[in-house]
Amino acid sequence: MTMSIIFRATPILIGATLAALAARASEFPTPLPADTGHKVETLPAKYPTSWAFLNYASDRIELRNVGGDTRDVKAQLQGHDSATLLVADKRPEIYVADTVWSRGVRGTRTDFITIYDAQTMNVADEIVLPGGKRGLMTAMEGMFAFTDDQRLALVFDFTPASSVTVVDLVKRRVLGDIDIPGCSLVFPTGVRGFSTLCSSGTMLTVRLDEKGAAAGRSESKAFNPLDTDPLFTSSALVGGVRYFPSLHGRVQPIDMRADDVKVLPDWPLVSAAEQSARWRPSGWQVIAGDEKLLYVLMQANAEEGTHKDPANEVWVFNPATKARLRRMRLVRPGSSVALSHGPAPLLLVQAGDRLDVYDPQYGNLIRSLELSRWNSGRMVIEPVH
Amino acid sequence: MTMSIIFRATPILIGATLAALAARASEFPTPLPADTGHKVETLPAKYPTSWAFLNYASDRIELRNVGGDTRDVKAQLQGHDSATLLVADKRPEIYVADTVWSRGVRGTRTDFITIYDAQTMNVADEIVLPGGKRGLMTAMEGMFAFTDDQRLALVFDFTPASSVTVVDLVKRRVLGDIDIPGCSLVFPTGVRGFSTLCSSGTMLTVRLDEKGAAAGRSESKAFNPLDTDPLFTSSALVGGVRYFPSLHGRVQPIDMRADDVKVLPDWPLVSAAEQSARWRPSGWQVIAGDEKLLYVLMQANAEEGTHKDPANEVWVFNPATKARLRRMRLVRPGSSVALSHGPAPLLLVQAGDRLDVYDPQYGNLIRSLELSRWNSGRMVIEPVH
Amino acid sequence: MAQFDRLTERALRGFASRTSRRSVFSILGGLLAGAAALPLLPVARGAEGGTNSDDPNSGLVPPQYSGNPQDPGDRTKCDYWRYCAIDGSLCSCYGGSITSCPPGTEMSPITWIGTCRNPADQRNYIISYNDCCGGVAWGRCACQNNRGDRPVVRPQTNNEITWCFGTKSQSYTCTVALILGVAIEQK
Amino acid sequence: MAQFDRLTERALRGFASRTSRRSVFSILGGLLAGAAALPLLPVARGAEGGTNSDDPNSGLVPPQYSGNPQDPGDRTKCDYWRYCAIDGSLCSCYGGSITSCPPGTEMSPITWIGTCRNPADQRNYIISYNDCCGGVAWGRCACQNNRGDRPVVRPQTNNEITWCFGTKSQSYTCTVALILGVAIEQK
Repeated sequence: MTMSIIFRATPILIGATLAALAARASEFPTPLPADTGHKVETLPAKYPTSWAFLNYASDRIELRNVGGDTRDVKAQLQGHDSATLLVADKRPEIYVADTVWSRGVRGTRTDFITIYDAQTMNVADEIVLPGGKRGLMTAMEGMFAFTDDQRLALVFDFTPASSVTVVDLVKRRVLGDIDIPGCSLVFPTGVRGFSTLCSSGTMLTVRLDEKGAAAGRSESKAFNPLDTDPLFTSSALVGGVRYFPSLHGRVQPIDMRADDVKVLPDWPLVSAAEQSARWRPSGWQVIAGDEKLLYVLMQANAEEGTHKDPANEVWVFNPATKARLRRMRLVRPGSSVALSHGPAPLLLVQAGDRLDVYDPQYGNLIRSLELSRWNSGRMVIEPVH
Repeated sequence: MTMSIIFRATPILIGATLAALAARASEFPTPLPADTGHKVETLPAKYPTSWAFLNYASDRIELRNVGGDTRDVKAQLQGHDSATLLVADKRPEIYVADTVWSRGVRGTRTDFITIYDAQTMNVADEIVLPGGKRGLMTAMEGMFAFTDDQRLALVFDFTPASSVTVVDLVKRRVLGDIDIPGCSLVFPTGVRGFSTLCSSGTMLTVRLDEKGAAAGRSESKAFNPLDTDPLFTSSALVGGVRYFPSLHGRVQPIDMRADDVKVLPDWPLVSAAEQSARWRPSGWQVIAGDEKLLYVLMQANAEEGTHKDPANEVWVFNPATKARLRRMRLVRPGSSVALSHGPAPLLLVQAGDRLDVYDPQYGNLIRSLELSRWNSGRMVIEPVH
Repeated sequence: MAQFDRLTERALRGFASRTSRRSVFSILGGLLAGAAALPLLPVARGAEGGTNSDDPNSGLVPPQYSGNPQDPGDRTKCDYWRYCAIDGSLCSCYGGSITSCPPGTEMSPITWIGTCRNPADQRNYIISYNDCCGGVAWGRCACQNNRGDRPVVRPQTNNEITWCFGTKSQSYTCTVALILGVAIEQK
Repeated sequence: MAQFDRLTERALRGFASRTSRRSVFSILGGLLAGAAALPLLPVARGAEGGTNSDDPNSGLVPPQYSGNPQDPGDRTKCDYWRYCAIDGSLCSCYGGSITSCPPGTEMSPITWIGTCRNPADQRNYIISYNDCCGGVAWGRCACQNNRGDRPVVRPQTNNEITWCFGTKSQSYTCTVALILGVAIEQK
């Protein structure tokens, strides 16, 4: 009966096969066992610092091992529109701020924060954000931020009126929103507060009370010359000071540790000679920092409109001495840069469809990971703490 | 003031430019006018028969001009999961059966039919399908069908229990569902009814009453030898008779005109010689028809597992005489085939990332359209009537 | 809801729930008796498999080997022997494995099956292709092999269906390939 | 809801609603006075534009020319002069045109603007980049040019924002490029 079916199925091949069987059967007397205990993978409670979240702006997020030659994908999180990520280290939770419509590209809009269990990647909960006002743009730093030691999250809203929605991540509910007219993006300030960059060239700082309401506001002097040499909104935090590079190659430090920010003196990343060779910061996530140093994506022969083009080099600065320590030539032009955390940091550079991993000390390429194609070509790299 | 801003912006370039200005200004004394009356495009009430809907199984649908060398894209419709299309010619409406979840890949499931206005492509209405039971699979013929002169639509459900949801497209509401245990897909039968292919090798036919309820059932004799030479579920309708090719190269005609189907004698598409050369139908949408003839995608040296691989030739048959009229060599292997309607039909063949347009008479390639990449690589072509 | 088709139920539920070799034989016997014969395929398809091997979303994932000479091949590649009848994305490329779903997804208890030949021991194994559901699917490691695939009229051997049933979400993510047992005794 | 930022409102609403050359000058003047100077760019970026010209989704769409020698270039290509500050997909590839949205979408009345140089008449034109919203976006004819783009701190000259406001859906589809007027009088 069985054989007759075989013959019906594929008559020609049988003869040959039966011969082959005789030949090989002896090598493996017992068949492979049935697979039992098939399951769903889970992740360690504490991720290795050699892992990084890759936010493919803005519809998918990938957790990837960048520290081993296995280069393996650990997990994916779904994004829909301008999805942005916060990874807690106080709680085993991951937060994704996102926007959907009930019928895909149309229907009822819902802005929401998904809370993922960091070990199972299952959805633990979600927090719906009111008003349909979450800012929709290519995923970038400043759209979604922690404050108050990760108890609160801040969501940048843009309608195009600007505001910030304050969310309690522990109680998992929205506390309210705060208008920031003419200002954009949110950066944590002090113990419980945030600062935002204003179109008047100033920084507005808002101190929050326990309930997440505005307890005080202060606006800095103007320091951001939007007409002549505006700051990128990408920044690096070193020792509580946030460093914003400018389109033409200055860096603007701002001390964010106190309730009011301190705008520190800016300094040049480029010498006069380098300036005339038009060396400028360039890319998407253009600057990164470790405990001590700044790493800036730099491009020669820059001109109007090239400020988001991939960069050829990474320049390493010591902000304490304002000295450049070294220049690193990239094996291929890169758009986003980050440093992994932990004892032996790695320099991560997104270069088109590849993520190149360099030694930040010696600048040699350690490994290169192939990425999936995506439309924006923009990425935000968030190494695991 | 204005000039000073220019200089601040890009000092270097000005000199050169002002010179250029002098040089060219004379040629075009008046500047281009401002664009007024910017608008949203609309489509003609009656589409030209040289247009075709391309269903990129299963998340997007494109309306494309295949009959002109402009090859232009006319419109897109969004799909999400296993989206399938019906284009009415009784009403200026387009119907897409689709499934979404409230949070993209998770959350509350909604099966629904979107009704588009054919001229504006705006959403005229939607009909939500109950039970979350719509069959989810690579888009194929038989998942979504008209009956009763386009008054009713039939949606194939699979949970994996099989049923059919009956929808009134004019009143825009669901009328009910009908179980079809062990059977799959829906094909219109008679004036108001449908047939479905059963795992016992038979065809079950259900006649519907005015209200869309089952008014009668009849099951044909077994004609579909699933163990030895099953029929593809892709078919072509010629003169009210539906032709299903089989994996090994027969064709099974079924007369669908009456309330009960007539299973007509099958006949071979391949000669004995061709059979031993293993010429077989192969592809996704493997067969097409015009008023008189059948066009079948064929592949040589076929073997177990190659039945969905791209085919090298299109064979043209006259079902009346069961004679093959000609063989057409494809410039590149094709997976889906269709014929445009109207006076001078075109043979459309999806071949990987291209849609090749042939003259069905002489087999010459008229033009080739580049398609967008998509994951399934499967396409259902639905030329405009 | 529509009543459950008996044959389909026995085939699907049966294959999904049991995994010992012996029981596979009995299921197989039952199916043969029930005239729903599985295609028994002497030769695995081999390298000419994956039609989407040049898929732009495939990404570069490291090779994954069993280490067991009796189970050869890279489980992230479409030509791995167990994938002879798969149509979908390989979970091995998404943080899952040949037998496990990626984090945050759910394995469907209901499945479709194929029969693949192990090139090492020349045995035919019945493979259960379980879909993982509710996660992100973007076509990485897309793989379309159709050995033993049959039209949807016989659902349990069709690989076009999204086999996400009894899961919270029916949205497809990727597919694993579990050995249920040997299809035919060799003697 | 949060109160409307005055400057932004004047810039966005102003540019969106008015289209005559004369009024553009007055708006421009107003903005300059308001210290929100538009970058006025003497030279259009030209062919080195579209960083995504090898985008796999670009598809093959026919070239679209104005037929007017004073408005040269293929409107389906990223290096067409009006696209000097665009970041998005070109509506010309989706059933729209340089000035119209594809069927089934909605044009946002609020927009961002750039200044591009017309290589034919050497004039600088203020271009309104209106997003079309609520349709299917899959990256065909993706185009990223950033001449005149500035960080989001000055929204009206930033091309990363989804400019779908006052539309039924805020889901981005593609972008058109309308001439609002000439940026500077040449004499």
